[in-house]
Amino acid sequence: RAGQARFDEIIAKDSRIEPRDWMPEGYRKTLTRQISQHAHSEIIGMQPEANWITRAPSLKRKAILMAKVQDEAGHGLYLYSAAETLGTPRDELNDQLLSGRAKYSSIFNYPARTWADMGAIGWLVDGAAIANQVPLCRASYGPYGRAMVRVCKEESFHQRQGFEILLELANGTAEQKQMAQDAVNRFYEPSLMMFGPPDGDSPNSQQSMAWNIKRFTNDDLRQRFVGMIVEQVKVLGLTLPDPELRFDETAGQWIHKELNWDEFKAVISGHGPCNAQRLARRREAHENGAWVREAAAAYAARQTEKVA
Amino acid sequence: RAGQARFDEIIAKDSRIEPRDWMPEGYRKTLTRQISQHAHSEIIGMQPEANWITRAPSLKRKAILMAKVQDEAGHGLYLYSAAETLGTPRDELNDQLLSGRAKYSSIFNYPARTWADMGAIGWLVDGAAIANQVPLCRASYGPYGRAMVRVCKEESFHQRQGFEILLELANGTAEQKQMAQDAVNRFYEPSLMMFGPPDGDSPNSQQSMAWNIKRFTNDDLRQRFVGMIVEQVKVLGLTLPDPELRFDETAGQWIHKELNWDEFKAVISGHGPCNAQRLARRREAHENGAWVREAAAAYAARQTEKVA
Amino acid sequence: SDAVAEYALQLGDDALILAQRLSWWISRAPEIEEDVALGNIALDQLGHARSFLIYAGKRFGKTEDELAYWREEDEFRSCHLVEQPNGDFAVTIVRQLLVAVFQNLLYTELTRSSDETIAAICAKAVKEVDYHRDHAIQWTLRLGRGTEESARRMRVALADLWPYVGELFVDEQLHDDVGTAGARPSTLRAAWDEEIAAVLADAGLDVPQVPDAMARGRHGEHSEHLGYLLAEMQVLARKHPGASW
Amino acid sequence: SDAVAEYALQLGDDALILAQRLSWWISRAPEIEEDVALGNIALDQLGHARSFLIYAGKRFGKTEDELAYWREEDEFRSCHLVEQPNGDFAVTIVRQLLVAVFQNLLYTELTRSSDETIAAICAKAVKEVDYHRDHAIQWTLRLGRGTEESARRMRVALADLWPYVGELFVDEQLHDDVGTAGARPSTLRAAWDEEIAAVLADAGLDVPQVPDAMARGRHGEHSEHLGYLLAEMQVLARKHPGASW
Repeated sequence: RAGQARFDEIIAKDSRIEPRDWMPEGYRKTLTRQISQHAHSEIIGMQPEANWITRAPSLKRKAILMAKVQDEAGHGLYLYSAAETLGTPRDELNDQLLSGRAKYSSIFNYPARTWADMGAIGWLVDGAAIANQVPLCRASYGPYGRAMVRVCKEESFHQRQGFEILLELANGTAEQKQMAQDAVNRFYEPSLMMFGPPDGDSPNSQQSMAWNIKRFTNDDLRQRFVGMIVEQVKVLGLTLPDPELRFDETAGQWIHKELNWDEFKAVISGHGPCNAQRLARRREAHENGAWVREAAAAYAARQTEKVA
Repeated sequence: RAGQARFDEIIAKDSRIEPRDWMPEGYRKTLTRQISQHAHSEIIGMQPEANWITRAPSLKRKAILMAKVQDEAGHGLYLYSAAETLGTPRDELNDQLLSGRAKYSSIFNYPARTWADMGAIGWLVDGAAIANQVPLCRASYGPYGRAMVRVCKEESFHQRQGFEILLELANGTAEQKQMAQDAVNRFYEPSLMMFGPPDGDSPNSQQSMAWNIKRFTNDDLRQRFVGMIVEQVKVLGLTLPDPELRFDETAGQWIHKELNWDEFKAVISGHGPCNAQRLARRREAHENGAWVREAAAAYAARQTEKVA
Repeated sequence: SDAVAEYALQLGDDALILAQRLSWWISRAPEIEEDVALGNIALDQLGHARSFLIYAGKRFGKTEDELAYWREEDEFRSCHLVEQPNGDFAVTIVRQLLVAVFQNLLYTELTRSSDETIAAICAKAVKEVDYHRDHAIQWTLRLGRGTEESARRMRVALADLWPYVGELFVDEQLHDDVGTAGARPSTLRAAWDEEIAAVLADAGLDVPQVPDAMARGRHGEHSEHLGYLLAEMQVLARKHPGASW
Repeated sequence: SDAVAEYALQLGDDALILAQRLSWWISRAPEIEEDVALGNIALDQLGHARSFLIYAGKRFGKTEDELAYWREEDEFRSCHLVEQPNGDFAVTIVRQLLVAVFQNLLYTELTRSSDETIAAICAKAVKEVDYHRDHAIQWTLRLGRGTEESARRMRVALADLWPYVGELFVDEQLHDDVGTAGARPSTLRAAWDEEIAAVLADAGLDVPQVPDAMARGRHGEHSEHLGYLLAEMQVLARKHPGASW
């Protein structure tokens, strides 16, 4: 088939597939799933941070946090657009989320318990997201890669803001410092798990790499991330809750404690502290908004009629 | 007519009219209006106090306040029952309230701005209510009089609790004492207006007195009330916000400042700080509860069918 | 012992948070009879909370108000279920059903506590909780078998609250420490399941098949809702440290 | 002068409370585009609030955060309209319409303030508020002329919020004191009425005929809603006096 040949050629040249290009069904499906999961994560990911907007302890921090959560809605929007170019309409993607058929990043099923979590989420969760996403800016699917460029630019901004929150707390009162350390303690391990299971347990990675969607293995990305936060935590004057953490010169890699993959699987399969809450809240917003969307649609239809 | 004669005789003997007795239409209408207004006042009157239940500053006060607001719901219930014996069903009375056709005591259109208002409402508002209501225990309409007996017993309990709240505040910190004085300042004049316009301006009073519904004129009741609070405020160590207040020995009565009847009329006609809020909240509770009442009715109907 | 005091604190916190939630309904219920009924239940729960907190406070040298108003979020010991927002009336009723059946079993057990105070508090409380249970069951039937809409709302409420059931029955170190003064929650699960299943069957509702949430309220790790509840509950008391009311 | 600072405080408090209300919608809007739009508006209002509060604070020797987090309820100067709860989306849109048309007229006037700082803040703010106004008008049209249900909700929202309109246009002593640095609210009423009437007419909605409420937020006498809003907004800052964030 000419389509397949051309597709293979584009991939081989590390060039870009565009929406009108022919692509294998598996490629389309994998990307649709990945991009929409990513979009869902942005949308669900608004909730833990929205939890502190009304209580932010200074007006400056409130403004920064509002802007950040709003950016996430924006990311969601362009990621849904990118996913739509693959042929699945946003409504359907949204249904998949609300019905629990689609996944989103499991980290957002942890609660944001204190203000310091705004720091830890920015620093560790956005940090891990960036480590994951920077290589995706070169993903073979054009609309995805381009969306990621915008997303990454804003995310790195967010990460710096998260770091600043922690830095301020770590240099604040004893209680503030304690709050910061506690947040780091809670988010360290889940953030390391954001890269997914160890390479041996990640069956789909290989195909994604062959398609130039994924550029590095889960473990590679995790290594880079650990290397980064090990340095940064020193600046914060905090510690990572991992007594086993060290750089193994021989292996040339970071050794960290065994991650709790049982918990990871439990959270993914719905047992996290907030899975039910996150979905219920999203469903509620969707249902409460139904009459608004209907009204807007009715109005738009009438406007179109008038013009026609 | 025999009915009229018998009615007149009962009234003349200061005995009681019961639901099955014949009564003049005007008597029925006046009582229905008065009793239902009273019931509405209990129900709307829950709102200013409910405003502080979740924020009550001690668990003991929280319990007392919850019990009080709940008592008001109870009073509403037996007053609606009394009104129903006159032939108007509760749903219709409720419609009159929600549509704004029925009035309720205007005092509840003032906000409960601070915790001390729980004291001032108990002491002054319940105090004025009791002064109004004690004579109603002897009202010629049996079900009303009997309902008032129960209501008055609980109200005097409430009044004492309000007094205790103020007493505690007045003997507390400077801020607490200030809070108490401020509440008394705000509720003094509206509570005096609870007795209604001066006798010269109260055209319906005479008929109500002839029917043994009303026992004392508005001004008489106001006098008694003022006499009472003048003594009690001394115990509190607070002052009444009325520099003109004094007992005129010659006239044998209390002279108080000119009351702001313009404001009174404005509040009655919907301009109070909280009229819109109070009704909106009641309407909202009613509408949000519609599906519950429908379900309960459907279930009850089905149970009756089963039995039949 | 400290363990008994900790245990009393747990019992007290569940009741306190539930009372705070329920009290919101007073002046907002679907019918005035329910303003009265929910007010009664809230008042009972608040009464139980006070008894437990006074008892716990004796050990810790704190008053009930110091415990209620001056602890931070992570010092509370309430379970996530009682912290869940009121939602619509169906959510409140389902929460009541799940909690009241649990409390009824637990307090019944605790009337035989080796700690006399716990036993005495529960002996009094269990009669009231039995009414709460009955109230919730009656409404579950009415709403489950009322209209399509009411049944739909009950199904949503059940699915939304069920994840927080598991936490009620988790045995902790504290239950070892407290020994015969307390009751092992896991031992109550079978009776609870049976009773709930029977009520739901009567109401034409299914036992939800949804995963349990990881919930560690007993360790001070609360739902995101608790902070808001405490901010409101504590705001006035905290503006006036040391004041009496 | 003190009067100008007081005046800035009023302007700032309206914007601050409105921002706090609006920010609740972020993650709860009817469509994601509205999470973004309402978030933007909230952020603009917060920005204006900060400018005004920083300016007022200079006179009073207080930072923006001291003013936002450490004043008591009766020290706030917001009007009742911005304090009203979000309600459903219709209530939020109507509140936006009423406020944004007002702010747009007021800030336009204030770009000519004799006080340079007020003039400068308003010159920047007015462009943003013009967008808020446009956003509210577009939604008013959509909802007013959308479905029967949306029109019904808009009518309820208009009737519920209209009582708090009058307060916006009350001239106070402060307006005398502040002179040409400010604007007399009463002079804006005619233009406001005209514009609102036109929008409502376009949207097929009537101007409500409901009485004004006595509302004296400018004197620190607030709606019953403000206390709850402040309890939540201030809770964290107040737990850590003197801390920086």
